Amino acid sequence: MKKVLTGNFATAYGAKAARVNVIAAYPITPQTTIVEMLSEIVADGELDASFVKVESEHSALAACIGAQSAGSRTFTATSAQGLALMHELIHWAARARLPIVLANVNRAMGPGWSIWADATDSIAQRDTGWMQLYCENNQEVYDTILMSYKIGEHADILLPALVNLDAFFLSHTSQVVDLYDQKTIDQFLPPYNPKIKLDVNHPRSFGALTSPEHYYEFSYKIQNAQEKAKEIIRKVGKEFGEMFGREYDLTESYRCEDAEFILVNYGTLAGTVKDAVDRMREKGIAVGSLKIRYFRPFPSEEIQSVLKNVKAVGVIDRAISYGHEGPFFTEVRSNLYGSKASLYGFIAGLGGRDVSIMDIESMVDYMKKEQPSHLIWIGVKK
Amino acid sequence: MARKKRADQPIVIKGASDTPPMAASMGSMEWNKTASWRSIRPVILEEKCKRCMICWKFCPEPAIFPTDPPKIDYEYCKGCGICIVECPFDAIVSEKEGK
Amino acid sequence: MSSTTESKPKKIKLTIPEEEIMNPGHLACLGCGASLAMRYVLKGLGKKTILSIPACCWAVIDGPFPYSAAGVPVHHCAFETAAATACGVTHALDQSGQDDVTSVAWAGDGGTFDIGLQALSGAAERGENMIYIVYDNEAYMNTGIQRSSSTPHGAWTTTTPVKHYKKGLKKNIMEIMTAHGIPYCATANIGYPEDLIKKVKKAKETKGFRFLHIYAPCPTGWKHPPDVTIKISRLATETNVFPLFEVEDGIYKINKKIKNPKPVSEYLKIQGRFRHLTENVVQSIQKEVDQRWTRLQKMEQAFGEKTE
Amino acid sequence: MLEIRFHGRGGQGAVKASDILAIAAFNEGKRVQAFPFFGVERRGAPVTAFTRISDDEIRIHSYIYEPDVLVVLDPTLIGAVPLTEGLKPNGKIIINTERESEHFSFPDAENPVVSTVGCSAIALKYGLGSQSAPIVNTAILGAVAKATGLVSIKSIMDAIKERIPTKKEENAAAAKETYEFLR
Repeated sequence: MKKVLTGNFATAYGAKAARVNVIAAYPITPQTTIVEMLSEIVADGELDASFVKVESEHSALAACIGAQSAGSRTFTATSAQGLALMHELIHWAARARLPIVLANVNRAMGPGWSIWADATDSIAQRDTGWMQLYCENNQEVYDTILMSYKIGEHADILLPALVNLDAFFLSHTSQVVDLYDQKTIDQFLPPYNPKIKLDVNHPRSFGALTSPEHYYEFSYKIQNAQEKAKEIIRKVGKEFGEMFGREYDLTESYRCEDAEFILVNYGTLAGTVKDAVDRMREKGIAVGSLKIRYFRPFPSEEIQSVLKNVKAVGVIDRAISYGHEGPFFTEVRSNLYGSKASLYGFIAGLGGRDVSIMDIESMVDYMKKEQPSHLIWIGVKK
Repeated sequence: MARKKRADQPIVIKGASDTPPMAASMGSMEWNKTASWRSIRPVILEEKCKRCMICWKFCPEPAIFPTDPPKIDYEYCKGCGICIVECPFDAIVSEKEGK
Repeated sequence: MSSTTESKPKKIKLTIPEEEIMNPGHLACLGCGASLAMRYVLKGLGKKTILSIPACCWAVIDGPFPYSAAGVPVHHCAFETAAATACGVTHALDQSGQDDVTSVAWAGDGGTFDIGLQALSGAAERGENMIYIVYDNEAYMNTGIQRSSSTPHGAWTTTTPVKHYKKGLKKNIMEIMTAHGIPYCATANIGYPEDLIKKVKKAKETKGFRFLHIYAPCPTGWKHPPDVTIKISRLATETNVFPLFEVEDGIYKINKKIKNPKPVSEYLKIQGRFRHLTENVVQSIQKEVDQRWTRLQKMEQAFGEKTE
Repeated sequence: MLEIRFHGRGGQGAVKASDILAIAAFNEGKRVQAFPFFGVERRGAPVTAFTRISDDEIRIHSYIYEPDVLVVLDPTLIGAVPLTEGLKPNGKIIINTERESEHFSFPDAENPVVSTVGCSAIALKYGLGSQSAPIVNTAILGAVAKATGLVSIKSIMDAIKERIPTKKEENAAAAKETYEFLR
């Protein structure tokens, strides 16, 4: 059934469709309407779940960790400051190998107070062991939440997923979303049934003091799971396509086959870049777009195969690693080591600054005229 | 009282292949014979003991069996001496270990 | 030692449940009050219990991976999350229909009075169906004896060294928790195991958020010989330093009224952490103890069970 | 793709109007996108909202810089905000006002087609809002349907009933009346 939904409502419907058992969340702009909608869905009995209205984001994720450890499928959602407050438990959830799904509305960090789009909040969670991905539109948000449970709960993966959607550009933007039949969803995503959990019939401790003799192997296993996740993401993305008609992968390339210039991007910028690509193609410029869905695990193979023979690659980051450059740019460059492509790192749209088609055209213009550079600020007022 | 057979050996984990995904325990601490912590050894004087079981009640390990007479589990007794102090009948005495 | 079964004399009556759930081999220091507290609490709760334990001595006492001494499922959780984690466990139990299993947060005073207070208050206010137990050894013992807001006036710790011993009062956690209007709130002391277990059982039978404040000496941190742990525990109640009382649906009840309370100095003098105190300070501590005791009695008079 | 920009004041329901227009077009089989100007909405402060309508998938996630249609819920905004900025040549402007369209001139815009309708009075007639703050967001959508031909009045009325929680019929009737008012 198709509905016009904001990204936040698509998120809530995604959690509902995944039949989560326990939701623990705390309101924060611009995530708030997710928790409002879920409260309604639970209160109306449309979803048989416990909604724990905790007193902080920290407790939100802690409650999810407790519930998931005891065998529940859990969901939470937050944004920026809330995600930062969760940080300690972000690590915890991954090391405890709990396939929690967290929807993060990408928002800039204060001060000054900002409620607008910026991916620096989620990038800061890079090294936690979570799968981390960015959505382009509301349909993808809904689909991704469903797939994230399936991928995370796979016996070889057991990792949580941070599903990111841009503040306002998705959270508060209404778009058409195809909501699927629950019976088919249930076939795709069976109930969560972990092999080991808190169980009075099999008393175990979880997360005990771990000496250097063992900690290292746990870290090794998380990395293995991340590597393996690439394969499972592709597999589940295909299966999803077969069942629901929309296929997903770690990346998505658009008009890249014969492109001289490729713009690498993520989040809602992907859509705008595609429109810009079409416009530039009409003018005879051979441009393509490579959208990166997964930041972790990072799709090295795809990056290499799509980009290695291109004349110039520009990476658009709506985030910055201060003292260095755009975080996606760093990743792309390291994966293109030895390639002859000229590399350009663009910073754009921080703190919700709009990135227009004209801005994107100006990037390709820059790549045509200027020497490669790792840090080019688009639209900064100097 | 019925006691299950206690683990004598620590669990051996070879490496990643037999490590669970997360730090989930695989056995109790009973392999850890804390007798080695002991510098004094409580000894129950059977003739003085009135079987009140206060020693058993206050043992933090627990390393005293509530039998007739109560019996100290010297594999685990750390020698804290609570039983010696708490015995109302002075029926537990302290001996130096390793003499 | 042999694993044989020995006969128990028929005439002997045990005053607390015989079944041991906690296993020996654990890593508590000699004479540890916290290990006794766990032993008693599990006797009261039984095996159908899931513990959420944040950073505290028990994070170590239970044993390192791949071991666990508790004998029930233990969920080690982040320092400030005992209440939130246990509340998550509660909801999962609820969702899977396991209503005979008790979810318990088991935290030290640091994780309760200090860093975990927000999550504790939140869970209490929401009325989560769980038991929160603080075993109180009055400082951060696991990190090596630093003051917490539970450290009493006069005490030495490594962050309140002798000349700068703790000056303020111990935070009154029971008043904070009773102010939440929760159905059951009680103090207990490892020196009185029968009373302690009775309260644990009462908490288990009560629905909603329940709070137990258990006094648990630390020989290492309090600088006393390990063999006097129980003696000190009893003195704490006999001097009114740690009165035993419970608040059930707002009704106060003092469980042990000491006819002639011993002077606080008797309690202080056997602990190295108070050794430096001058007579003047001891007197002011006595005054504070008396004031709190009077206040508690007045609470009982005002909000106790009506006798007529 | 057609791009519509709504201008109103906080409390008048411009954001809701952009949403309802999108729903109406969606119900006619179009692809749509609706979003507010991302800010902190405060009663009385100028508010902007956007609707995109297309036969193809809408991929862009950026503000509307060159709208085809402007919808002005409050005539006092004219001159107060750069209303016609980027308006396409021959773009349409629909204004809630009792005055005739000849009364308005937009020197910055190229051949704008201006339509006016007194939505406030119509809204009040149907009990929508108060004398000092009539709620005109639903009423003006009838005029938008007529002036632009983007969607049918029936779709507008259905979308209003779908999206407005109370006084569904009154809101729909107000839209119908502005639709019929415009020629």
